[in-house]
Order: sequence, then structure tokens, then C-alpha cells
Amino acid sequence: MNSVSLLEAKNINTFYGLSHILFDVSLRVEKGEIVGLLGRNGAGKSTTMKSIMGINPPRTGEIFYKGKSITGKRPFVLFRLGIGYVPDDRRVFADLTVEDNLEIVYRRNNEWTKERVYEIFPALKNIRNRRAGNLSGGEQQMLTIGRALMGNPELLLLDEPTEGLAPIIVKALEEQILKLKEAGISILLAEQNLRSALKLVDRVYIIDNGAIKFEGTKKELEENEEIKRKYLLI
Amino acid sequence: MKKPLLILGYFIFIFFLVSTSKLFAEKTIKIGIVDTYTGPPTTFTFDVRDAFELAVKEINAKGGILGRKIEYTTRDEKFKPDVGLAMAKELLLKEKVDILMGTINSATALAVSDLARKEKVPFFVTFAKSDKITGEKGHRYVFGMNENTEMAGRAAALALSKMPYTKYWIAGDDYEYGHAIAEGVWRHLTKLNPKVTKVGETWWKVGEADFTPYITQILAAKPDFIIVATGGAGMVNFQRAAKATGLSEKIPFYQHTAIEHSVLMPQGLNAPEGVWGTCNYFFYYPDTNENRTFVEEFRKAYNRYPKVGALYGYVTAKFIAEGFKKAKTFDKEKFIDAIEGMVIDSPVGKLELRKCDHQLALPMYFGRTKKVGGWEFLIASDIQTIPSKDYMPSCEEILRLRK
Amino acid sequence: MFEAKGLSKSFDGFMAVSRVDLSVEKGEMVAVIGPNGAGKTTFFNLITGILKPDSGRIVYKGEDITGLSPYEIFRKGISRSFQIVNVFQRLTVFENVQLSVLSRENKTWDLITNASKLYTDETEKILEQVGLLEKKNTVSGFLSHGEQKILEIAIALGGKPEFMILDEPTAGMSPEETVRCMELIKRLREEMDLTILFCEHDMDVVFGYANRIMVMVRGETIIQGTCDEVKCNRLVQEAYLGLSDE
Amino acid sequence: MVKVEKKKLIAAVLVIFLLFPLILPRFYVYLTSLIMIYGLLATSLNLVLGYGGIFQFHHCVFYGVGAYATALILTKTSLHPIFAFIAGPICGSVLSLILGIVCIRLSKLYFGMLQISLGSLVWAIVYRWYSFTGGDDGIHGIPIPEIFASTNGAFYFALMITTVSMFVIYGIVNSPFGKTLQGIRDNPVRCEMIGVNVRLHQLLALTISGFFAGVAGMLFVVVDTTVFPELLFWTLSLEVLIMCLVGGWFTFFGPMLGAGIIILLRTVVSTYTVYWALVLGIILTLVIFFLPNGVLGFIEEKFGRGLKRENV
Amino acid sequence: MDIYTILSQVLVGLSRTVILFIVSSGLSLILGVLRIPNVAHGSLYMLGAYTAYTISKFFGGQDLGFWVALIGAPLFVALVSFIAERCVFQFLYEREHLMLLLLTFGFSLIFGDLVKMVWGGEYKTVPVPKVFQGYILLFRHLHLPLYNAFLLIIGPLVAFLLWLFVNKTKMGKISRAAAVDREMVGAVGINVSWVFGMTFVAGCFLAGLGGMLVAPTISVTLGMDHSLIMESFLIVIIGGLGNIWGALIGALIFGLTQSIGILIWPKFGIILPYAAVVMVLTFKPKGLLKSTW
Repeated sequence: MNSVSLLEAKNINTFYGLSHILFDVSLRVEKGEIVGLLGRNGAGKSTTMKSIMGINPPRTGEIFYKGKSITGKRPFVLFRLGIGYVPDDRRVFADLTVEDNLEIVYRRNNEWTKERVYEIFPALKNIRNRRAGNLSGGEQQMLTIGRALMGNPELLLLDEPTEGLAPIIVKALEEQILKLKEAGISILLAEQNLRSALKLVDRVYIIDNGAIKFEGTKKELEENEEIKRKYLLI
Repeated sequence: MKKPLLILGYFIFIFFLVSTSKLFAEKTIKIGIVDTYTGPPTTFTFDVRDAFELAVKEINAKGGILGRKIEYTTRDEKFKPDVGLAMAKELLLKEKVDILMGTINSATALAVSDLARKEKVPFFVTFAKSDKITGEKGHRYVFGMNENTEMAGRAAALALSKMPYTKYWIAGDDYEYGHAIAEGVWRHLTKLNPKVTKVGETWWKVGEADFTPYITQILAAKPDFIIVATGGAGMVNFQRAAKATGLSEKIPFYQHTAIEHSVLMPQGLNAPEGVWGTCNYFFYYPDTNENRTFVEEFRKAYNRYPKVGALYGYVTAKFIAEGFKKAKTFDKEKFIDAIEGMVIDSPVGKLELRKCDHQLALPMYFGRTKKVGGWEFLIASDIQTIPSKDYMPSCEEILRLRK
Repeated sequence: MFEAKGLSKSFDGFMAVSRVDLSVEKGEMVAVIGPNGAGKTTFFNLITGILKPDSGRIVYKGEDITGLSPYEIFRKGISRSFQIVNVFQRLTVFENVQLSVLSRENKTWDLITNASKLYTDETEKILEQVGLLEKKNTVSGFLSHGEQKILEIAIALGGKPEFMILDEPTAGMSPEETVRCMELIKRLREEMDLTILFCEHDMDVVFGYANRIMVMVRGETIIQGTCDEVKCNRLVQEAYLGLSDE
Repeated sequence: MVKVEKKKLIAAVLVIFLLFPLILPRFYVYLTSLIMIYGLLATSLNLVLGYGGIFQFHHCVFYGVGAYATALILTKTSLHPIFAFIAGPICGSVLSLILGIVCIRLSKLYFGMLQISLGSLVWAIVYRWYSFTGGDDGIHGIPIPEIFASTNGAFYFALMITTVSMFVIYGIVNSPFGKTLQGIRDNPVRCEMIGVNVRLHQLLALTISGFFAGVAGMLFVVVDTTVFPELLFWTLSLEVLIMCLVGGWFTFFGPMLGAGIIILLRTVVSTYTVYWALVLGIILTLVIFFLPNGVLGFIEEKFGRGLKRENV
Repeated sequence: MDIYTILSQVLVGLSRTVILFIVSSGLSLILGVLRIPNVAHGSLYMLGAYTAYTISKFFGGQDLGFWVALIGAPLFVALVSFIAERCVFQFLYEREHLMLLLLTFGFSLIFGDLVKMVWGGEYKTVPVPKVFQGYILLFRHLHLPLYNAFLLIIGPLVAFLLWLFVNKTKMGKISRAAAVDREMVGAVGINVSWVFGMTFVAGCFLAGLGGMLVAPTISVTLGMDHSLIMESFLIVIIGGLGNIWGALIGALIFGLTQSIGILIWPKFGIILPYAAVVMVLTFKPKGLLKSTW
């Protein structure tokens, strides 16, 4: 392959203190696609995200972004290179207003503005002066995505965006995520809700107990009942 | 596992220490100074040390005493009595000094004085103002080289009793020194002038920075005169507040050492005028040859005017030198016998070290602050000299206290 | 043996646990499952006295233990292990377990005896049971994650419990460790005649070991029953897989 | 075998200490007494700090109160001196218990700050109660029973009391209570879960620690025959904290070693320069930078039964 | 005791509050965002006062010197703290609080001796500029010095500017976000280390400003740091760690209880602020306002 992947992780091993969480995880995100990282709770999805983002850097292994090694770089550097991160627990800056949450983000250029974020998430516009800590889960989720967008990312790491949200909001969110894809943003989506994931993704990885167990297109997964049963279903 | 290393380290340190104590050459008169060289008191203690050094150089230049040079070493006690005591013990037991001197801290002075009594080593106190040092707690081995609170109080009371004021307010730093000064003045003032009455009292914590609230309260009570018993940095702080609030123009007040150089010089020409004070020494008064020579030499050596502490340091060195000369031996007991009641010349005239209580009899100057052309700061004016015999507690009083 | 009746707890208006009923019979092994944020840990905190319920009652062996402090509940024979590793990091493995035994025996006020000679047999027996005996002098902070989780259980065992509450005993373990850990729990239950309430994400574990399962979603119990009942329940599938289209 | 050697070692060390007055100049005998006093004080602080995880910032209050109680009984009453020696520690522990009851609800830094402000109140009382405590001048020339009055006498007295106290503290640290305390330090929540009443245990620890601070205060009176309010001032407390830290606050002998290092440094450095605070400051920052576990902690880490750094 | 006496006492208490507030708000900022209990804060305050003296002296004690010092002294302190932050503190953010407390105590020892080396032991004073000499008479007998009146204006001004900084500038918003979640701030492209450095410098700037402002009312001496730092810490604690408004309320409590205390109970007036601290912490163990911890 001569084309360079947008993101490529090669054999990363990550630890929390002494406990070994990720075992030789490798994955790839090409430009323009949504890649699903599926697995049960505690399977290692969030850790993978954090490893890529440099928040919890891998002890061994390498990560490449647009062909350049970004292993061990600090999160703010990665953000400035165009990797946006939306954590699973949302982590809005609770003391600040919605607008301030968007404004303090480092901006590479003006491609994404507050207005454009409000266009994608109209709900945010009406509550722009509310304290972020007082928002509902769905609103906070929109805000964290919007916040990541303000940095004009080319790659978005979305960690369980639908977790704990009401079905109707999940639906809206799914549409919005598809809109982002249209806008040319590649997405690595961590998800345990298979149903929701299958609506969005082009390709999937299944992770369990810190190791990648399956890699394939959406179709391959849909057809592979055994994998679904073993790692995702009851 | 741990113990041997601990012990080993300990011994390395000990030997290190032992070896350093050999640094002093033999055959000198060793004097150890324990004093505060940290924090606000340094403004006084540096002068004591420097003037002492000046005198020691003079003496050594003339060949020392009985063929021996004087050597001295200083220790910073950081205004902490426990540190001061440990350092005094170090000087005594390790450096084997012949004479101890120093400290502005009364608690340290009293603690070291007790040590000096046990160890039978002369101890010259050079700035601690507690009257207990040569009074109640006095003994054969301690010498008071500066005025104490009782003396200051009596001198001030003597001068104030001749003034027309009757309604007094007492204010001061809430610590031993403040209370002792105020009490000293008040006790004798009521004795000398039965008409005086006390309108009220205010005490603030030591190191108080803002006096405005207290001054407001005092102004409201409208006394004739205020006795302000502050010490250290509080002297300057109070004067500045008095000037800023207009207190100094409305009500006259007295502070011990208010007219002293260390208080007035930092304020430049902004210090309040007309503040009454008492002091033992000015570099411009008395205008005698001895004083001029001393000031000249001090300025040459340290590039500043000597303050009151310089007198104490200088005189102490002189007494030590003359004492050994008179005793003609280095025996400490004989030395003490020699300096008891000895009189020497000093920048402020002849001074006697009283035999009964080992207190230096200093003349006290009473005066008020004034702007005088040619000076970059206020100086004392209308100076009255109160001779020591007029105000010092008598030997009987002291002996009664010591019983 | 143990019964929770209508337990509710809310934080700032958010119902973390709402009207949960659960009864556990002696010797049972009951699993609580549910997605993240379903209120499992809060429920356990209510039972063990870390949190006080807004309403509802907890009855253990016919005695109302609602609102008692954690240490009082421990004395009644209810022990708990934690989801996040929660051992005494600077103490050795032996001391960790011994502390729990000392506490049960009410010896923590003893200032005189040398602790290293107290209850060594019992402590070592517990360590042997859980397979940590050869590590007994290791400072527990240096154990691997899996070992620390086992130590958690050992600490809980120190209280000679009859009722054990295990909060995700296998979280963060490798598959082999998970199997070993669950086998250990199974063995302990048989050997010591324990009643166990645990929560777990690994469904293999849940269906392999639990007698009965309670499913919680958003603070509410949606079903209680045997493995098969739960497996076939549509609500459960929805909660886990989002298979519903409504 | 190890046990026997340990005992022999301790005995040997004690013998060396017993011989100190015979082989060392008087000043070092005095200095050793001083180090033992501050070492005991730091060890008593470490009982709650290093072993209990309680941020007792103003520990010197109990030390000072112990010293004052001893001094006041010796000077103002005609009671047998033994009462004075007992009263110091008791006053220290009672005060410690009282302050502890007020502060114990708060955690970590808040505990420390409340404790420091309450301690400052005690200091203020001592400082201004002229008629009783002698105010800021303190009490000097305290009469000590003849046999302890000399430098050597005081040294043996201090050695005896310190040794006994260290053995007792060592016993407490290794008793079930001590283990429980360490458990509370590591994980108070978990401790509750295994049936420990955390607050009451912490209170007892504070009381014990106050008791030994009082013992140190009493020894200070015997060795230096003087008391003054600076013994209760918060800067001294910080110095004692530094002793614990420099020596190693997760080790038993660390505070004692730290006291030795700080006091010897003070003695040596102040011989050469008036800027010894500067030197102390630089050493302190270097220690924190490079030896976060203190000197003894570092030695144990390097050569001993490896308690490697894991940040809890 | 009439109402005017009380009013005047309150007013005077307020001017003391201003200095306490300025210094404590800087301390609170550093505590809240960086979590460093900065004992050396008092030393920076002292350094500010000494720098003000030097600048004022350079201009021959003229008014110009005061105004230059007003800007220059805090800036110099900020520079010193910047160097300290880049060289030392930035490597130690994750250390335990106790360690940081003692580390900064070590720094305060170093600063204290350095100031002694540079400026010596003499008392120094900074002259009050001509415009602020004299006093105004309020409520019949309150002699409020003009400089105190100036402080009463400066105080709210600083509070307002701080409010602007914290709530309206990007930097302030980032620092507020970083106080709560420094990891996430890094993950939205902000160099957290730099933000921390700047916040530290801003806090120290306030310490320098406090020292500069206090200089014309007192004698600048060694050891002025010691008396202040304890009070500042207590103010920050009762106000709520890291909450700038808490610092304001704490300073008010401190300044007012003290000046009122003098009025009603002269002998033990100074105990009242400490008693207030004990009271507050007894009922509100985490301080009056929400702490960022």
C-alpha cells in the first residue's frame, strides 16, 4: 500500500500503573471513514482512545498520524495536529458557559466557528449562556463534540457518544455524526451498543480484554453471528 | 539495616565538627556573640556587631591586651531562644570563648544569662531591654550594657512630669517590652505627678502593620498625651500612621527611641515632627570630640552613621579591654572584680558600670523630632540630658528585687 | 437471609437507584448486571452503609440494618470488595489481610502486643485459600492488578463473612485471570458456606456462576430471575444491544 | 538469626551512647541530648503523619505545653519533681485530644490549617498570660533535681527517656493499633469497610502523639532549664515537619535521623555564615527534588527491602 | 459607642482588607489552579515591597517613583516567579501537597536570606506620593488617611480586573477549566503547562502588588512575610480553596472582625479573626464558598 493511513496504531501496549490494559493493539483509520471500535464495558475501548490521544501513552508500540510518528506526544500537540477527542464521561468544563467551552479551545484556523457548530447542534444555540455543568447528558455530549470540532479536526476520537442517552437523542446524535462524516472528518468510534454502531460505521474492530479480536467491514461483522454472540451479545 | 548507617553518618558529622573547632588559634581572648541577624532586629544588631568590630580592630592594632589579640565570632540566633541557647552553648563548650555577649532578644538573653551563671562566664547583654536581666534575675556574671525598660520608663516619666499634660492614653505592642515600657513610665509618672489620669489603653499585636483603626479610637477619646510603647518596626509604622491620620498634629505622643536615628532615617523628611522620645545616643549629640572621632571612624569603616546600638557594641569592647588590662590576668573572676564599678571614656562621656547590679549607667537624652535644614531626615531637638543618677533605680531597689 | 426493600437514592435530582427490591437466600450466588451507570455500585454502597438511602429498608437475618455505619455492618458479617483496587498500598499482603482479622476480633485498640504474632494462622490460611501465601511479605502496592483484586477478596474474607458483596471482582483481569478468579470464588463459597452478591460485566462469568440474576438499568430493576429467564428477556437485549426500534 | 543480630545491634548502639559523655567533649554530649529531644518530637509527629496520614501541621503546641507544664510545676509549686515530669506529657496528650476532637472531622489540608490556627490560639495565650507563663520572656533558671542538672546528668536522663519512648513508639507502630493506623492512612474508606472506627482510632493516635511530644517538651526543660513561647510557634512546627521529611517520613528512624541532620547542619553552617537559612532552604529543596522519600527512605530504597516509590 | 464610631471602624477595617484580599487572591489563584500551597507567597509580597523601595529611591523619592513602582514592582516579582516556575515548579505539579508546602517553605527561607543580602537589615520606607498625603475627616472624627482612601478604590478595582480576567479573558477561562480538569484542557489543544505557568505568575504578580501597595504605609522590614502568610492562608481556607470571591469574603471577615474586635474588646481583639476561622471551619469545613478542590 502506498497510500498513507490517516491514523495507524501498531502493537501498542498500555498500562495503568502496574496493570496491563492493552495487549498489542493495532488499528488503522483511513481518510473519510468511520471506524467502529466495539467491545463490552471494560474491554479496553476508552484506554485505546486515551492511548492514541496521548493522555495515557502506550508503554510500547507506535502510533502514526498521516505517516508521522506521534507516539509520546502530549495531548495538546496532537489536538493542534488535528485530532479531536471526545471522552466517554464527556468532561465538559462545568464551571464555564456553553459558549466559553467552545471559545477556549485552541483553533488552528477559522474553518469551524461557533456558528457552524450551532448549525450542526441547533440545541446548543439556545443554551449558549448556561453553565455547562447544568446541561443534560445529551446536551453535554453535543457540547463535547462541538468543542472538539472547534479545533478543526481531521480525525475525531468519539468514545461512546450515545452512552446513557435517551433513544430519541441517540437518534439525533447519530444523524449529526453522519453529518460530520460528510464534512470530511474521519471518526474512530468506540461503542458497546452494536445496533447504534452498525448504523454509522464503515469498518469495525472488536476489542475484548485489551486485545483486538476481530477486524473487518460492517458487512463481515453482520454476517459473523459467532463473533457477535461471543464478544457482544449475551 | 538502618542503624549502622545512621550511626556512621552521625560519627562522620561529629568528627567533622571536632575538626572545625580547631580552627581558632591559641592565645587569644575569644569573645562569642549570639545575636539576631535575621528579620527586623538586624537594623539594631548589625550596628552592635560593627561597632564592636571597630573597637576590636583598634585594640588589636595597638597590640591587643596584655599581648593577646581579641578574636570574636558571631552566631545568628534568628530571634529564637532555643536556637540562641544552643548556639551560646556551642560557643562556650566547643569554641571555648572567654566572654559571651549579645542578643536583642530578652528571652534569649535571660536564658543565656542563666547559662552564664552556671558556667561562670561573663555575659554582656547588648540590646535586650528586659529589666529582669540586671534586676530581678541579675547575678555576678551578667552585665547590662544598654538601658532597660525600667530605666527608659523612669527617665521618660521624669521628663513628662514637668509637662502640663494630665489626660493620658497608653497604647503599645502587646508583648513584654511594650507593657514594661508603658508600665515603667506610668508607675513613675503617677508618683511624680499625682494629677495625671489614664483615659484608656490600647494594645495591638506585635508586627501590626495598620494602626489606623487604633488611632481612630484614640482620637475619639481626646487625650492630652499618648504614651506609645512600641518597639522595633512598630516605631516607624506608628509614626507613619500618626502622620497620615493627622494624629501627630493633634495630640503629642511619646515613644521610647522615637528620636533615634534608626527610626527617623528610613522615613526621610516624611516623619512626623514634634514626637517626644528618649534615647541613649545620637551621632550628632553630644557634639564632643570623642563622639565626632567615633562617628568619623565608624563612617569610614561602614559608610553609614552609627546608631544607638553602635554605642553599646563599642563600649562593651572597651570595657572588656580595660577590664583585662586592669585585672592584669585572663582569669575571669579577677576580670569581673576589675570591671565592677569601672569607669571609662566613651563617645557620650564617662560611663560607669555599676558594681551593685552590673548595669551600665548611661545618660538619657529626652527630646522631640524636628526638621532641621541640611539633614535629609528629621533629628532630635530640644534635647535635655537626664543624668543616670537622676533616673536609675538605686542599688537598694535592685537588691530588694533580687531577694 | 438478606433483603432490600424499595431502596432509593438520588443525587441532585438524578435517581441513581430507584425502588430496588432484592432478596437473597442463604447460599445463593446472585449477580447484578447492567450497563455502565445503571446504579450497581450505588446500590452496593447503600447496602454496605457508605451511602444512606433516601427511602427503603435493608434487612439482614431479620434485623434492620438500614443506616448503620460501614464498620457496624461489617461486624454483622457483611464483607465487601471493591471495583477499583482498594487495598492498603503501603502494607504487605499479610498485613492487609491481618488487619481485617484484627478488626473483626476487635483488637485494633491493642497498643502492646506485637501485631506480627497475632492471628498468623488464620491470616495465612486465608492467604493460602486465595493463593497469595507465597507473596505474603510483598508490599501490596507492588502486586499485579489481578493479584490486588484477589487480595481485595482476601481482605473481605478476613471478616469471616457470611454474606459477601463483590463489586466487579474480575474487572481489568486478563481472560485467564478471570477464570482463575471466578473458580476461586466458587471454591471459597463452597468451602466457607458463603452467600455472594456480585456484579460483573463479563457475561460468560455471570451465566457461568450465578444462580440468579438481577438486571438494573438506569437505577431500576428490570428483571430478576434465573439465567435462562434473563437471557431470553427482550428488555435485557435492548438495554445491552440497543436492538429495540422504538 | 536476623532477630538476634538486630537486638545485638541495638544494644551496641545503646552502649556507644552510654559512653558518649566519656569520649566526647561536653558540647557534643549536649548536642546529642538536643538531637534526641527533637528526634523524639519528630518521631512523635511521624506517628500521626507518616503512620497515620494525618496532616498535623502544628505539632509543637504539645511540645511547648508539655515543657511549660513541667516548668511551671518545678518553679511555682513545691511538688516532687516527679509530678512535673509526669505532668508535661499528660498536658500534651490532653491538649492533643481536645484539639483533635475539634479538627478530626476535616481532611488533610483543612485539618492542618484548622489545627494550625487553633495551635496559634494556644500560642497567643501562652504569649500574653504574663502572670502565669512569664509572657514572651519565658521562664528561666528552672530548678532541676541535682542528679540531672549537669550536662551529663541531663544527657543520661534524656537518653533513658528517649530510649524507652522510642521502644514504646516502636511497639505501638507494630501493634495491632499501629497496623490499623497505617491501614487508615492508606485507605480510610476501606478501613471503615472492614469494621474500623476511623475517627476514634485517629483520635487515640493524636493523643499518643501529643503525649510523646509532651515527653520531648519535658526533656527540653531538663536539658535547657528554660521555656519560652517560641516553643509553641508555628515555624518550629514546620521545622519539625522538615525533620520528618528529610529523614524519611515512611520510615521509623527517619525523623530521628532528620533531626540529627538538621541540628548538626545548623551547628556547622552557622559557624561559617549568617545565611544558614539560605543553606537550609537549598538543602530542603534539593531533598524534595531528588529524595522524595527522605534520606533514610532513599537508603532503604537503594539498599534495603525496596519500598520503591509508588505514588499513592 | 455611637454608630459613627462603628462605621468609621468598619471603613478603616476595609482598607486593611484590601491588602489582605490582593495577596490572598493571588494565593488562592495558585492554590485553585495549580494546587500549590505556596508558602513563599509572603516572601514575594516582601520582595514587592523592597522592589518598590528601590524603584522609589531611584526616582529620588518623588511621586513619579511611586507610580513607576506601582507597575514595576509587581512586574519584577512576576519575573522572579516566572523564572522559579519554569525552573522548578513546573516539574513538581503532581507532587503531594505536603511536599509542595515544604518546598515553598524552603523557597521562603531562600528568598528571606536573599532579600537580607541585597537590601540589608535597615528599615526602609516608601514615601506616600504628594497627592495622597493628608487625610479626610469623615463621621466627625474619622481621620481616614488619603492613602487608605486610595486603597479603598484600588481594592474594588483589582477585584473588578480579576473578575474580568477570570470571567472574560480566554486565559482566565482556560485557567478555570484547568483547575477542574487539567487533562481535558490538554486534550482540546491547550498547553496546560504554559497556562499553569502564567497563572502562577499572575498570582505572584498579585503578591507583588500587595507588597507594593502596603509599602507606603509601613516600614519595609525583613520578616514582614511571616506575619502575613499565615493570615493569607487562613483567609483562603475559610473562603474556599481556589475561589477568588472566597478570598474576598475571607479578607473581609479577617479585616472587619479585627477592627470591630478592637472596638468592643480591645485587649483580645486580635483573637477574634482566629476565632472566626474556627467558627467557619466548624460549620463549613470546606470554607464558605465552593472550593475548586
